[in-house]
Amino acid sequence: MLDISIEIISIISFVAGVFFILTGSIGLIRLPDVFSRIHAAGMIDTAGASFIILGMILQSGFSLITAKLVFIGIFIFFTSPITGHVTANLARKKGVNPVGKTKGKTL
Amino acid sequence: MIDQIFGVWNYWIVFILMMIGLYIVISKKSLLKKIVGLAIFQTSVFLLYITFGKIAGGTAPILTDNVNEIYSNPLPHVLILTAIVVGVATTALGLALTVRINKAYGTINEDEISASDLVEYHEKYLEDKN
Amino acid sequence: MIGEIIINAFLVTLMLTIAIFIINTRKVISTILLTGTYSLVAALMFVSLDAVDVAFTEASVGAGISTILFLAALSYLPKEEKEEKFNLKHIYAICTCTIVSGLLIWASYDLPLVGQLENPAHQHLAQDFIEGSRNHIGIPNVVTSILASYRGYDTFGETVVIYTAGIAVLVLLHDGVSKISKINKEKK
Amino acid sequence: MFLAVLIALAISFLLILVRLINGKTTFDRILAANSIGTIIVLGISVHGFYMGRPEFIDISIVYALINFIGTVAVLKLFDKGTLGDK
Repeated sequence: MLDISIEIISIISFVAGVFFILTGSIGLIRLPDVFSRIHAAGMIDTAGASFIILGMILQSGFSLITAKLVFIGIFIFFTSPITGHVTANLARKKGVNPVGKTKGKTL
Repeated sequence: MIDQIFGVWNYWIVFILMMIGLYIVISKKSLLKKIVGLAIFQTSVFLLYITFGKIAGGTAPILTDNVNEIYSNPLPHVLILTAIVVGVATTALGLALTVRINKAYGTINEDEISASDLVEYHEKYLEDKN
Repeated sequence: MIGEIIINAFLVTLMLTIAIFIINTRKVISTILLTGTYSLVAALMFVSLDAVDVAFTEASVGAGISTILFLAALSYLPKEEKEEKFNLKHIYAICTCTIVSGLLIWASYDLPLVGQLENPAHQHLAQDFIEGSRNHIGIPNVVTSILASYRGYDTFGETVVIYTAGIAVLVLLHDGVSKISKINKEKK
Repeated sequence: MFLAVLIALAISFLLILVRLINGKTTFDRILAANSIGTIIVLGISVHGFYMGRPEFIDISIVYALINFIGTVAVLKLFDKGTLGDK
């Protein structure tokens, strides 16, 4: 019973992770400017990666692999927002302007 | 049939990658781009060697308790491990040369470098003549 | 088993795509980013071809240190390539490359298929090394035991090469004027 | 199941590669390169599970570190114009 429920939860988290990754990569193509694309990239790096790593943790049981996966998850979860922040900051500094409804407004 | 195609597909693409590296080295004028071309060529050679060592259904050559396990051939891995590190040393040397050339000539374009060399030779020739 | 061969074929085709796009980029920074991605895909390819140690080295050295070296060099170099018209030299280069790759592909029909157990490369030394690593040396990682013991001289030569390259880089990037002589000049 | 995840990762790799190749500004390219790094970290782990020997996740740890350091180095080069050695 426990085995089956763990299997089902891991499949659900895989599906969620794949959904977030595909959504993020489509957003990375479709969205209009750098600042909104950072949102899509953040989706891939945090939500998608975390859900897929959660699914793998559930599959692997309790072992050294679990610890390594947890390390990868924590590292990606904390470094990706830093990268996004620095990118947005620099893009603003170098004079890239947002397009669309926010055009011309100060941030 | 599909086995036949996929059995040689790796080799084909590796050869084409090799030729793309060679094309970049021959035809591009920027010295930095030439170093990138060398890197592509190197990686394709690594891939060729590692492909020779692969056995379908085998695992990585790290011993397990199972006696009947098939391991891929570890010998190409060792050779390529050495080659990768030497390749980075080559890249570093090439980049240092490029930086030095840029300091001396003010450009890293091949044509401009040989043009300024020609001008220098010509001036020297005129001086000697007088 | 067909699954892993299809994964290999997909990854190697991906590398080809990236390499084709590297040819025509003019901004140096995007060339460097594409080269880093190329190295990453190459390392994924090594993982799928069972070469775990090679993938480890390629990840840290090929994708990491090479990219940083390129960036460090780029800070001294012009940031954009000059545009160039398609001329006769390009046609010669394309002809050379096409002929050579045609010859290589023709020759590839004599190569054994990828991944067969009875390929000639697997017949001689590999089995001895694996058994020797289990029985004589006692390290589970066969690559380490070959690298450090059976072929230790190769590794020694590699160290010499890297040392020489390091000295050459230092000599090339040196100003030619040492700090002490500068200070002496200022005193005078 | 792992094969399905691998296929999805491959598709999203291709989609992000489009953005990496014809990004409008350099920042788009940097973002895309960072995302491709994440996709490859996940791909190596899932590939290990698919092949049945998931002991090689160390490689993905190295990738995650290298990816972060590389991206920050590119951004620093853009900001200051050097990597801090001039």
